[in-house]
Amino acid sequence: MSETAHGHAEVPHGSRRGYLIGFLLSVVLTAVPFWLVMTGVIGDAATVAAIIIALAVVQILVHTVCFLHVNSQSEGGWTLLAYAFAAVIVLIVIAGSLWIMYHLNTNMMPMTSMDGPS
Amino acid sequence: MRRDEPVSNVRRILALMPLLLLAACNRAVLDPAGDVAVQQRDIIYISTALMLLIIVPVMALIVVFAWHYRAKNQEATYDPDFDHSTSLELVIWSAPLLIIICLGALTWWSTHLLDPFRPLNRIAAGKPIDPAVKPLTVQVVSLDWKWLFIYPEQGVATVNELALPVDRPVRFDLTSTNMMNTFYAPSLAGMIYTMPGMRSTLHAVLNRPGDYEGMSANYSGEGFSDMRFKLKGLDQAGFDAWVARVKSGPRLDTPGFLALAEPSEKVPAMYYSSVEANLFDRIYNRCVKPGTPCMSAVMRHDGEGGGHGAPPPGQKPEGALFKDGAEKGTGPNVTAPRAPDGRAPGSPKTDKISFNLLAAARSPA
Amino acid sequence: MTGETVTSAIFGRLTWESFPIHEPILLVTFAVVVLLGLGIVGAVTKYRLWGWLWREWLTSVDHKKIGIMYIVLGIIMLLRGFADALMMRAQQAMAFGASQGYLPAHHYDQVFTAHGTIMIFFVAIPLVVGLINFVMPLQIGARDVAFPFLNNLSFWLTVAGALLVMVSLFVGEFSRGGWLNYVPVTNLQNSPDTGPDYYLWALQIAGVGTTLSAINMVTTIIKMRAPGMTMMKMPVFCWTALCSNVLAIAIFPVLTGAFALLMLDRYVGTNFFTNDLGGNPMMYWNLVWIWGHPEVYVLVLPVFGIYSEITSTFTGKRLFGYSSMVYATVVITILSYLVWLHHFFTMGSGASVNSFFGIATMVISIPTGAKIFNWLFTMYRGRIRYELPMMWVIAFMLTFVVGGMTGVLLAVPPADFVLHNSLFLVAHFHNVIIGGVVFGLFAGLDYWFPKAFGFKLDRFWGRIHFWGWVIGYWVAWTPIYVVGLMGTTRRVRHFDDPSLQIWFVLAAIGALIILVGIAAFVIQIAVSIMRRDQLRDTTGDPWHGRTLEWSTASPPPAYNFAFTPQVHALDAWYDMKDRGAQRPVTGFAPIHMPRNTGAGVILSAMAMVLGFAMIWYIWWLAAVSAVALLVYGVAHTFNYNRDYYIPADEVAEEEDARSRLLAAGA
Amino acid sequence: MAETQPPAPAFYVLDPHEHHHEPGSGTLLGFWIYLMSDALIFATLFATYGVLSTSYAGGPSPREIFELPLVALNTAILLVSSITYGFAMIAMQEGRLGGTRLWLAVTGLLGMAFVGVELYEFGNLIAEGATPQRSAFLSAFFTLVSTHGLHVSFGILWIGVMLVQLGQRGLHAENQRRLLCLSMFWHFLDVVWIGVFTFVYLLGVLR
Ligand code: HEA
Ligand code: HEA
Ligand code: CUA
Ligand SMILES: [Cu+2]
Repeated sequence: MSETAHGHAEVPHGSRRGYLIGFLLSVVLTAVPFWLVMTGVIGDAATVAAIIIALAVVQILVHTVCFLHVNSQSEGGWTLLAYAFAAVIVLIVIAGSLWIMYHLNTNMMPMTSMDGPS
Repeated sequence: MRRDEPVSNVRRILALMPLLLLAACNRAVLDPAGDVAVQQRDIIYISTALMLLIIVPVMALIVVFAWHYRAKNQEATYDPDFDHSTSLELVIWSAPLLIIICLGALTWWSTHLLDPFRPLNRIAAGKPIDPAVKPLTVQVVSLDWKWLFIYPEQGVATVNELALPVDRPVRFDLTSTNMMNTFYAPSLAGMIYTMPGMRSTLHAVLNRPGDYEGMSANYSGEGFSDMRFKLKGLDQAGFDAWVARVKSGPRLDTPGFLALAEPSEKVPAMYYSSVEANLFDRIYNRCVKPGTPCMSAVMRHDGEGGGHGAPPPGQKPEGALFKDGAEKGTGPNVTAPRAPDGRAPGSPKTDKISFNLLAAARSPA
Repeated sequence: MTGETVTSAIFGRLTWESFPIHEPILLVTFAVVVLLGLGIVGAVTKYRLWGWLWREWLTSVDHKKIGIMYIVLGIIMLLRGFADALMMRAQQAMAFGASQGYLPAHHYDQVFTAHGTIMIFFVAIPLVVGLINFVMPLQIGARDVAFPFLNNLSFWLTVAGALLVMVSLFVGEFSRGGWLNYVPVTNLQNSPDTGPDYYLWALQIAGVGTTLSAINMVTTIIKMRAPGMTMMKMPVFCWTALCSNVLAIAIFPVLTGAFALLMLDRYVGTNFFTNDLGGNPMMYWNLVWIWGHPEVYVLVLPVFGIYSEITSTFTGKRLFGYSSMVYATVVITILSYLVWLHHFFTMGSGASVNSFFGIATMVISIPTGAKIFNWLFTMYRGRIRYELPMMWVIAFMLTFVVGGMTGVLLAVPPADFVLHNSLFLVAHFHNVIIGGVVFGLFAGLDYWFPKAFGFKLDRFWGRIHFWGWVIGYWVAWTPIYVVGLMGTTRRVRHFDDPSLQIWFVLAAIGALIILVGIAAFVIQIAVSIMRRDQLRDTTGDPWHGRTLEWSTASPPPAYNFAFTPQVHALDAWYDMKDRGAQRPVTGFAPIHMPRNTGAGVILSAMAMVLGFAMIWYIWWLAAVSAVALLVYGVAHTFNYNRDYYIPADEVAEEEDARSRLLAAGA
Repeated sequence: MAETQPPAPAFYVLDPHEHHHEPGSGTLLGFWIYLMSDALIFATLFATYGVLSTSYAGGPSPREIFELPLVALNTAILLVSSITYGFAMIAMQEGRLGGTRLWLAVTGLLGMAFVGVELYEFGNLIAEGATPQRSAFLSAFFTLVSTHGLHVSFGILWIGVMLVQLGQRGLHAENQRRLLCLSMFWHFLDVVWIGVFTFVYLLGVLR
């Protein structure tokens, strides 16, 4: 731990500019997916889904950098490390559960390939 | 099963003891009567042998070092700065790695080969399957707390007794009415869960005639311990005779099934001469009770985008927060004295047991 | 009619029937507990110790005292857990054929559920957390943990959970759903009783405590290391504590989430894990095992750290392959998060999923193997002193590798298809838990006891304790492996086949041998306390230790170190001794310390009342305690006055006393 | 052993001012780690929602019950509240107590508006019979969204407490630290909401 802890050098700082940039980006990144879904300009649902998921990921990153001030300097990099670790774990929990449950369900639930139409 | 390496220490005997002792007994897992279980047993042997390749030397080294470098032995080298050696580190990481690579390959191959969903490709070592023989289908339902076996081909059903013709491949379709159980006949094949609203599958074959045991391997409440069934391996003639005997029982219809599904324990074997059509499908679609929508229909509806309309199936109790007054019930202490028939008081499940209904179908045997 | 409504509005579903007034065994137990409790209360009152207890212990934010309280909690709960184990062993040794044994299903099912739950959540976790709490800050040269008040709160939340479990013994009943409270057994329609509610509330409250404690420990390790102690100069125990706590932070929220969903099912009537209306019981299994598998490494990693410290101390050598030990720990931490499906291979997820998780599981044996080899080569060319802690290390290594091997066997799906839910599995995990975690905790206890209390534990009784456990373990669990390989399944209270009985009788004898060990342990502590003057250690460094905790007095002063150590090497204290570091004896300054507070006790008591009220459907009490919890919690944040200074002359006095002791000992 | 040892360096930190640990000096990091663990609770809920998201059990489907304009409104409110919290932080950094309190209050009000709209939405759904008890999908939906809503409500309570504490003691170090934690908390809830509106509402309506 660096000895400056008692001052505020380590403290995550935000500048007015940083906040405003983050805000503007977020507005765009929120408006676009809502617009896409509510107007249905793109017919193909899969494409829309891919786009809005991508935009969500970008927006999460924007919030992380501009509002949460995560960067490689704060707390000697531990914040970033914790964030990356948590992101990996979150992904494992969600993707792993979906993967496992998908297989269990397709193997055993009614309305599988062995059972009638669709 | 005999291992002839020199036995270097007590611990190793202890480690091997289970296997050595078992060699003497003729027990299900290590001396099975079904080809699938035999292969699973072999996997146990091969994996254990592979691992002993490293476990035994490690244990020996532990003992040797622990003895040799004891403080009293002033002859032993003392080198307090020996704390790193790249070549040793390499061995340390790579020896287990090698074993795991072999074991991993074995795992990948055997898991796919012995996947319970996969139809058999042989009856026994060296006996490939005859494509003309259709596997015998047995539909298995775990109820609280007994097993129902339906033989669609023969049109009969039994409770707590499963007979199989030897050397004929069997396909089990399994489901459950309420609890999650595990269908397990150690002499036949590995286990598989039975779950409400799910249909699991197990392919197996029995190669040796005889009387075996099966059970639920997954704890499912009060009556679980005695949730066992007899597994009979019969030759074709014996099997036909058995089916004929089963034909002497009553018919299993919807009301009969609903009565059977009520919780009961230690149920003796029961025979049913015939079974209402599609009973198994309705069980696993959770629509045996007249008027309940079947899950497959509901899910098809859902798959098409859902929508209001279908009434909520099932009858679930209300959440506790919405209960007041007498609805809350009481929370008796369980170990209060039991009723003379062995049922726990205040246990709503077991209060409903109707032994009389069950008696009707008791097997004559 | 209305009378009934009024009573149920006041008392929920609590009635006279909820108490075991018909049950002689429980009534006697109850009476004994109450008498013991009254006895203790009476003694404390008589000697006017309440004030002392409250000021010095219950409200203490000193990590050392909290650590000791955790260990006391663990040992008390251990006695309950062991009583349950003996009951099961006796039942299984008796109940063959016509004999039903002495425990009806209703009771037996509660016993194994309570045994597993208590052993994991209220014995193993508190003991591990307690040791980390006591040792880790000393090892990194800190004066306390990062959040001393939170530490106290975490402890009391754990106690609240443990108390709820104990209450279920006498009021109502405990869960019968196995130690993970499996659905559908614990769905509302299958278990409308209080059992699952006791389980859920006890573990939610304790789980919050464990999560907070883990956050606290991780922050402490990151932020409070002594100057010069880089991550790669940190004692291995701290590394394992770090990884274990990181893992705890990564898994406990998932358990909390899963339990919360089950609570919603039971209280609100939602359909997460129900059989109908789209619910999916398999999802509950999935979630609890995301927690459950890493959890066993949460327990075993710090214990690996204990073995590392002990091995290097008693061989008189630096640990072989320090960095490879660290990497192995980190690798195990990450891998353990990728294997949970191996607990339900047989559920039907198919061959590809099964082989992925099977292989991922067995990969863990590579870093674990590396650890075993590192201890082995630490012994190589060492001078091994067989004090009690080192004896445990050897017993551990020999026992654990067998358990590890059976674990890897279970990770091969086709093998698991015949061994899952069998007693072989039960033997596997008792093998790794007893041979790994329990032996390690005893090793740690023998090792650090003199640090905590200033005198060593008695060796004679320690040896009996040791042999009781080691022999007892093998006699008790080898037969269980055997019956498991014969196809005998777990959680069974009655067997048909009389030829199995001999194995269960053997196993029961083994458990009795363990009982001898446990008795010797209790005697060991009593004898040591009585002979404390002979066993006294005045140096603060009775084993010729290598890490910083041995550089301060035993027991350490409240502030741990009068001057924060400056670290230059791994094994910092060994380095200091080696290079003749002099303990400063003048120039003391006031030391900034956190102030004790009763808030942890009070908040936990409120949480416990809330849990009890919810279990018994006493809605008004639940509402009152929830509001009280919130208001008190908020009010607590208005207290800014949370620290004080130990004046310089008090520090000087304490340090001078130590100087005199050292001089007298030299 | 070693004859050629370098001169012994300092083994103790003798100057107490050189290095001392304020209790709680790790607050920000500790709170950050807590947030990571909270993220895992949400991950659990998202995973559950993902698994159960098509289990309508014959009940209503997302397309029938989600009102995107309402969700868009709520998203906008939350987004604006994050920039107003940002302004509060900037005021704090510049040492302006009044500005800090003002922007905090605005943020709190926006938060209340958010919770209000959400309650309105829930009320509508329940009135239509789309209750959490109706299907697994609805159970998962209500639980996920209301867990977020509960967090927001807790944030509002915290803002209220901070307003009082700022009034009592001003912008002293301890309060600044608390405001920083609250800032992380508030923005973290934003991040979670991105997941909610994308995966629950937008993808739900798309399906
Ligand atoms: C402290 C506790 C602990 C520990 C450390 C372990 C360690 C391991 N466990 Fe165990 N396990 C449990 C506690 C533990 N387990 C519990 C409580 C359950 C059951 C819960 C329940 O169902 O109620 C369980 C269940 C369990 C199962 C589920 C079985 C089933 O339900 O059907 C499996 C399957 O893969 C498994 C595997 C392993 C493996 C591979 C390891 C590995 O980590 C072991 C690694 C160690 C070694 C292998 C030994 C040393 C290594 C060497 C000397 C190197 C060379 C060796 C080789 C190359 C093989 N365990
Ligand atoms: C920490 C975990 C732990 C420990 C130590 C033990 C120890 C023992 N356990 Fe068990 N056990 C479990 C965890 C544990 N167990 C779990 C999770 C289950 C599954 C439950 C379920 O099915 O749901 C189970 C189930 C289980 C069964 C049920 C088997 C079945 O399903 O049929 C039985 C049967 O006899 C049994 C027996 C024993 C015995 C005789 C011991 C004895 O060998 C030893 C008794 C131990 C002690 C008395 C003390 C332990 C000491 C310490 C932990 C350290 C102390 C350290 C210090 C003081 C520093 N256990
Ligand atoms: Cu480091 Cu203050
Ligand atoms: Cu596991």
